[in-house]
Amino acid sequence: MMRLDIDMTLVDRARCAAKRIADGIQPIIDAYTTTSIERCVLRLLGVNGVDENDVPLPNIIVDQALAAGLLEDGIAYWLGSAMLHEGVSLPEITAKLSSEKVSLDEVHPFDHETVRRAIWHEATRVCSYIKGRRLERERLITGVNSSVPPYLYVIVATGNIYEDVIQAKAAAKCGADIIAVIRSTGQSLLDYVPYGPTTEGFGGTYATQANFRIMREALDEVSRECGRYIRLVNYCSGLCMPEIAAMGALERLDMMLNDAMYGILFRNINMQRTFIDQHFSRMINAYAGVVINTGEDNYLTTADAYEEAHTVLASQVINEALAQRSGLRAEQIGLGHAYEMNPHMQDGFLYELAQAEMARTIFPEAPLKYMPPTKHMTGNIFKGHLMDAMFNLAGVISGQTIQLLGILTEHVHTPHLQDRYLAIENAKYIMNNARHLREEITYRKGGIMEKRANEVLAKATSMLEQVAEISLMSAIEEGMFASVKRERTGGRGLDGVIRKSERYYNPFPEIFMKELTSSDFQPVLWGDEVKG
Amino acid sequence: MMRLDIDMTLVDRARCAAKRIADGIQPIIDAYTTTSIERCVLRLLGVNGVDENDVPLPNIIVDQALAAGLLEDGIAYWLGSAMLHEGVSLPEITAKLSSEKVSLDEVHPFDHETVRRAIWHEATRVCSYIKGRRLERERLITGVNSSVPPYLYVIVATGNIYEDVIQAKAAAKCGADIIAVIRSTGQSLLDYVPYGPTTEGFGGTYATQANFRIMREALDEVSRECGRYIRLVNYCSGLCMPEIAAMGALERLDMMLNDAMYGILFRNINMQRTFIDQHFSRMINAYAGVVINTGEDNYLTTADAYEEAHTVLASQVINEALAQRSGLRAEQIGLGHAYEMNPHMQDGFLYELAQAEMARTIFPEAPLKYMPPTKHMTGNIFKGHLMDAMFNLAGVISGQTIQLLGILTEHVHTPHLQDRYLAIENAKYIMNNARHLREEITYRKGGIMEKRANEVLAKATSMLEQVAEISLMSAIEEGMFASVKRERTGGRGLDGVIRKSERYYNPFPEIFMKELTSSDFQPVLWGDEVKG
Amino acid sequence: MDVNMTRIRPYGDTLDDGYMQLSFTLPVPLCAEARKAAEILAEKMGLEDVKVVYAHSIADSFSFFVVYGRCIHSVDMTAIEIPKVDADFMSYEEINKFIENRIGRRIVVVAACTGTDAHTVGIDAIINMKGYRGEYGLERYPWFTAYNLGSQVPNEDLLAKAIQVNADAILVSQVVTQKNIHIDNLTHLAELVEAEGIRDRVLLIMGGPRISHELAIELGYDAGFGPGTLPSHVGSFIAQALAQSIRNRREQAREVYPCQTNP
Amino acid sequence: MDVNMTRIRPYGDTLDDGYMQLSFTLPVPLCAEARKAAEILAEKMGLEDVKVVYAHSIADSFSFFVVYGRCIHSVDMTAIEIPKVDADFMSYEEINKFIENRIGRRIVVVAACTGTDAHTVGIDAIINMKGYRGEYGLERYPWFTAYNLGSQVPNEDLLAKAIQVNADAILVSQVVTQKNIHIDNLTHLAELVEAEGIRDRVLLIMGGPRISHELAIELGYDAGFGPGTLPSHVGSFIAQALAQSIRNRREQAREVYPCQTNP
Ligand code: B12
Ligand code: B12
Ligand SMILES: Cc1ncc(COP(=O)(O)O)c(C=O)c1O
Ligand SMILES: Cc1ncc(COP(=O)(O)O)c(C=O)c1O
Repeated sequence: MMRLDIDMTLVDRARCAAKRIADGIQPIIDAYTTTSIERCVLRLLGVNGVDENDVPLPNIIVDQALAAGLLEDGIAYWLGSAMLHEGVSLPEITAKLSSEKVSLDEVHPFDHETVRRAIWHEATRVCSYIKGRRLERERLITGVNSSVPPYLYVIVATGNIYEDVIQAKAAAKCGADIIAVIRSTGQSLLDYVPYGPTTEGFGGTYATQANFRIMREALDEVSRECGRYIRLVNYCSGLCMPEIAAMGALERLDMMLNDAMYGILFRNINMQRTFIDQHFSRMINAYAGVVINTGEDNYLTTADAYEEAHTVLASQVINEALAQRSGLRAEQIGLGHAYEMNPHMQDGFLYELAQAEMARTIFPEAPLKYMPPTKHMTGNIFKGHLMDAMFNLAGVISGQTIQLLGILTEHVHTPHLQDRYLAIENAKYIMNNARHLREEITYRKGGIMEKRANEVLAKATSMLEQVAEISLMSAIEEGMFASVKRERTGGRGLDGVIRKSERYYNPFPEIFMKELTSSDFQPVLWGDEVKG
Repeated sequence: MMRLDIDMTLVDRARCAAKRIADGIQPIIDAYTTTSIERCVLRLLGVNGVDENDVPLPNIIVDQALAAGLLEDGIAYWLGSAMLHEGVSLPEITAKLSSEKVSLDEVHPFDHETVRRAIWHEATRVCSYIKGRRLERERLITGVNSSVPPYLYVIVATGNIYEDVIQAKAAAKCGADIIAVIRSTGQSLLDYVPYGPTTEGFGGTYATQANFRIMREALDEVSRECGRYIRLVNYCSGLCMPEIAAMGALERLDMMLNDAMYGILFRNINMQRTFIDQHFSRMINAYAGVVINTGEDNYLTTADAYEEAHTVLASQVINEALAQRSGLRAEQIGLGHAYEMNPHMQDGFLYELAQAEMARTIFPEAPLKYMPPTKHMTGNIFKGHLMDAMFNLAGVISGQTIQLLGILTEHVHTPHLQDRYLAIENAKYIMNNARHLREEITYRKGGIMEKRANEVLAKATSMLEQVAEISLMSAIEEGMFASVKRERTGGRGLDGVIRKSERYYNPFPEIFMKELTSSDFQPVLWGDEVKG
Repeated sequence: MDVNMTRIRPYGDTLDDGYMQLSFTLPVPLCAEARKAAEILAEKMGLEDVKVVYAHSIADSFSFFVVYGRCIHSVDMTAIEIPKVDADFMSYEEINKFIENRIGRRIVVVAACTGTDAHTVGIDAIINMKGYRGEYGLERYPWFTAYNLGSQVPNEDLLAKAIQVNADAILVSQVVTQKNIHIDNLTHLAELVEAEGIRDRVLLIMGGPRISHELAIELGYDAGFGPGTLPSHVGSFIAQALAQSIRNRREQAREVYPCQTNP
Repeated sequence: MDVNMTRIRPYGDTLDDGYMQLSFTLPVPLCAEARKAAEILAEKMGLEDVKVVYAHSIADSFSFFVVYGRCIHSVDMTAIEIPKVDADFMSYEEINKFIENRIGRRIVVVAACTGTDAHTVGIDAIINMKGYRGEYGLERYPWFTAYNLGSQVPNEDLLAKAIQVNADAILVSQVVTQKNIHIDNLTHLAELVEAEGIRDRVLLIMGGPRISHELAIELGYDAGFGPGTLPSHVGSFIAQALAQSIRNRREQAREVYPCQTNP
């Protein structure tokens, strides 16, 4: 039985429009590659490390290829050719390339099939490693205790990975299920991924493969201690979206913030670059059994949560349609939404709850990620703690999957240890104390809440149909999302978008999609819920 | 439509048992008077002030009469006789009596009718003064803005009436509707009422007539400033229950904590004394248009809120039956209940809400007074603030009338100024943000909540029938309420219980009951609710 | 994490960052100067990087502040020595066995919440059958005889009862602490006991939410029990302290009259 | 209430009682000594009657405390002098009229959120048409020309734009303050402006949730605007400061070349 009576014909129309929207950008995704995708290919093929100037080796090699006008063939093609040309192994050739002992433009281009044979083995090897890590996760979550959703998600953000570890372990012991390591401000605009463990970030800690590994190990340790599997999250977004997806897949991250439009709207990253990158990065996420989290909550940090609620829904449906094309299963698509209504609004809680129930109804299989109040949080930590409690209540009543816990000091600083403890205590108290309220209440037919949900749905549907009409890129140009206007050729990173040549080669999409579209692909995502 | 489907036949049976219970103690109420009732009569007749040793004049005179064995006739009888005997006015005779210039045992007993004539005029004069104050309240609340229930009730308790005034005014400006001045520890065991303004109390401020007046004036002032009528509450309980009722009536207090059994159970005051006192004190409250608040919440401070919920309901029904006999209208009977379930209980919120809805359904006209979490409050003020929020939510969902706000420092100290501000902010936020949730949701038929409510009702009904069987006094002797056992002749104050003689005289019950039982008696209690 | 125990500082999100949160109210209308005053006050308390993150006017004449800052003070944990209740905590069975073996008779205790204080839940938790958090109260112990006089008991009555039943221990509960009324009341009881000349024959024990063992020692009591106390804690202490004092008395006796006790 | 403004103390429920609330975490496991350490720390901060009302272990190696106590420090409010934005706040209409009459041309401002900071909501509130809390932003003012460069703008770009459009005022927003990154960034911008030699020709204005006018003055800016700022506040300041500086320049000019300007 539906909890809120929602007009399902509108939902169908919305999804239909989203399909047309996704169709509209597929040609670009198919026709182009990006520097980041190519660097990602290198990473997957084992290229890692930095030179003496701290420039990552994948950047060195891809920049060489780009400068030489070779990138249109795909870095894998030239790497294969170089291997064949020099007659050495993959590790050897990458060492030579990155130390510039071999220059790509001197390499003889081999024929496609030969290159393919040379690369294929390496590519499948890393894929089975990634698959192994996925299975490792499945082993770790099977049988052990698991919390009941909403899962408690908290962030750490000290800027120092070692300090983050302390915070993360403490949070897990307090009851957190999911830990996100927030990135340093500005990392999303870097066109490379920093290297090694880092201890200096602002408002967050750099996403590096070493940091991923350090945190994963720490959480595995604390998982064993707590007898629960603690999930790790990072940000698969910005100019290095595909590379980070690869790093996460290799280091067994469990979730990734990964949105089809976030970078365009909020980081002014070029839209073509973003659409291309997100498609490839999502395949990796899908294959790694990662749950992605989309970023619709961000709309409501600049736009009004009541007025613009429909843009959230519209974006969710688009994110869903695009994600499906990358092979993500519904259970992996953690669509984002947020509790950002002005707390002084009469009946604001009813509207929030209506929207939360609406999302739950429209995306019954998605592990919805519910974001807490942030915009209206002030330095009044006491009031803020209450707003977070009402958010937690809405989460448990509407049956959200992932609850990003609000922190009473949201206006003040990135969370201190005690702030996080209080946030977890808040959630545990509210969710336990009102655990089955969801089953106990029904909403009035034709009431405020039902009306609100259908109104948002209707607006979203008509918006989606309009977007489908004019195309997604034009819609963004017109500022239809988050009231932000971006140009098709504006923003950062367009210079990294390259039209693929006839002989373009990248082994991975084929490997990934084969698995992802097989009926065997049934990643275990959430464990057994041996309820407490 | 009933919000929770409650077995109304059980409710009828419960009320029927309560009637029998009240019948059972009526003979004692009718046959006895108490020192406090007689002192109250003196106060109503204008005797006030203290002697050089700070002994209140009503005590001096009543103690004289008691010592002389005259109290069985009623102090009014002897006061009248003394007036006639000395041929002086009432003020003159009380002056002489209290300065012991005239001794009651030297007074010639006049015949009943003569005495009656002498006293009647004075008695009706004070009654019309009290009525005047009631009408004054009605004038003050008519037409001005009024809050929407639940009304926000907060306490002040500095021990110093002048400091209390500062706190009370600040609270009113923050949005409080009702201010209670908490009494100093131990006042309820004093067999006299302190005199004059006081500045030294522990955990509260002495209830004195001067303190009542000072606070009433301050609140009248702030009422004008805020454009809302701010209500004043004090404690009409303990050994001086009737006297305090009189003081409150004279000083236009709006509410009185006044319970038929609280003193017995929680202050070990003799039960006969208490039953007799409460009956008379309630007539005064009724006549003054005061809303009484009963004290069932106290049960749950010693007993478990889940296990013993039915004792609260049983006591409410008894309090109601007894209050009706004193002429209190249903709208004046603010039955108490409380949100005291262990916060760590799964679904505790559902049980709390079920009980709150149950009370609302069983007593639809009563201005229910809902008490906040206290017992499970710890020094964790952050968690405490959340518990108070859930309480506020239960209050607004279940449509309580009087919401005694929980304070985050409940475990720590009597409220500081900022604690009260935060408590009011909490209530305003929650109640506004979820204002119409009540109208939006319905509870599952046969669900956890409905079952819980009916279970409590069934237990209460069978308890009441048992009490009716063995009599209320025996039930208390057996420890059926609050797990406290009290003996019929135990506790404080039995020495102040006096069997009335044939010629016993007290002019007031007649005056009060005449008005209270007339169909004209329609006190305006809550104003127009010019909703904001 | 490499914590220097000789200079412990508050921890926000990095070791020794010193972060703490304050809230308070100043009795002045809210204005830029009031905000500044809040900041200065925090600085006087030894906070650096003071941030007044919230300022709200209460009723026009008060200002409420939430403040964060980094505390420059530190505490030497290694130098902290606090008196602790000197007892190994035993279980219900162990306590009874201990008394049976070492004392050989039932221990008599009297308990009350004295003065105007009417909060009995705490003392009831320790004494009454029913007990607390799943533990039986002392009344239930076969090797204890407990008298619980209830609430608002005058100190004099408590003492009289103790003398009457020849109590081994007097247990007093104090919950209301406004204006330090509990200190007055507890001091008064200690003086009465002293005056009666029975101080060396009776264990004097206090308890309550704001009571610490330190305070108890300060006021001349034998032990103090704070929040979360279980009946078995108190039982363990009484049994062991009593056994000890019996032993002491025996030894004293031996010293004074060596030949009498050692024939 | 008789408040002595030369020695303001926190108010709990009685004038000058000094009550305040603290919460903090110590990086030690919870034990009696940790509790005591919390108490000692509060005492070092100048609290009396310290009550550790809550102590909770976080993850075995940290202890969280809630503490109440009475602060012995006081603040002399009469001695507080803080720089305040020197402007009479005017309305939208008044500001436009003021500029029309006193300046006689459109004021040009450039604005951005610089460095890696991407929080534009604050600066947008001041600049964009839509404005904030029912007030229009400067873009909407007929007598302002405003360029809003958005977020994550390098200081160099902001300055270049200011020079290019011959701006009267540079408005910079800083929201992220972790590790005082905002101070570094703001200082850097001021240095750039100085180095460019245009400091006397342009108003330098900062804003953000942790910005105060005091900080602005300290870093050599003309004004700083904190939380709750409205576009009209900023507009008023710019208009008046500009009018003033034009007058000053005129007077200076008069002093240097008296005959030229006074023929
Ligand atoms: C229940 C309660 C009441 C009940 C008491 C019922 C009863 N029969 O006890 C009622 C409703 C009657 C009541 C009334 C008042 N109360 Co009251 N009450 C509380 C409340 C909510 C809980 C106390 C409690 O039961 N705690 C549970 C027990 C188990 O904990 P505990 O006492 O700490 O006991 C444990 C230990 O401390 C220890 N222990 C305690 N005593 C002893 C003794 C010994 C010998 C040992 C070994 C151990 C020991 O062991 C126990 C188990 O671990 C508190 C607020 C709170 N949440 O703490 C306020 C509180 C204690 N009350 C308070 C006040 C002021 C009052 C009144 C004076 C208010 C008034 N003016 O009317 C009245 C009057 C009572 C009076 N004359 O004393 C204040 C005290 C403020 C202060 N610090 O001075 C509090 C803190 C509320 C507040 N914030 O204002 N109260
Ligand atoms: C919205 C928001 C975001 C949005 C920003 C969207 C956007 N386009 O602006 C998004 C989601 C993108 C975001 C991201 C991040 N955020 Co953010 N965010 C917030 C949030 C929730 C609200 C800020 C806001 O919009 N306030 C409303 C405006 C109107 O207020 P205001 O900025 O104070 O502006 C007023 C005045 O200050 C003044 N003013 C401001 N600027 C100027 C300039 C001038 C010239 C003048 C005159 C006046 C003026 O006028 C305005 C109107 O009165 C705050 C938390 C909070 N509740 O405060 C965190 C917060 C600011 N973010 C924070 C952080 C750390 C981040 C991240 C760095 C986290 C990360 N590592 O990913 C990222 C990265 C962003 C980056 N690179 O900078 C921290 C900052 C901590 C600190 N003090 O250092 C906060 C406090 C949250 C937290 N507790 O961790 N964030
Ligand atoms: C989808 C998504 N990606 C990334 C981020 C983080 O932003 P940044 O680009 O600063 O890493 C967010 C922030 O909430 C997000 O929602
Ligand atoms: C009905 C009633 N009377 C009186 C009191 C106050 O108690 P005391 O007897 O200490 O004044 C209460 C306390 O809550 C109460 O509920």
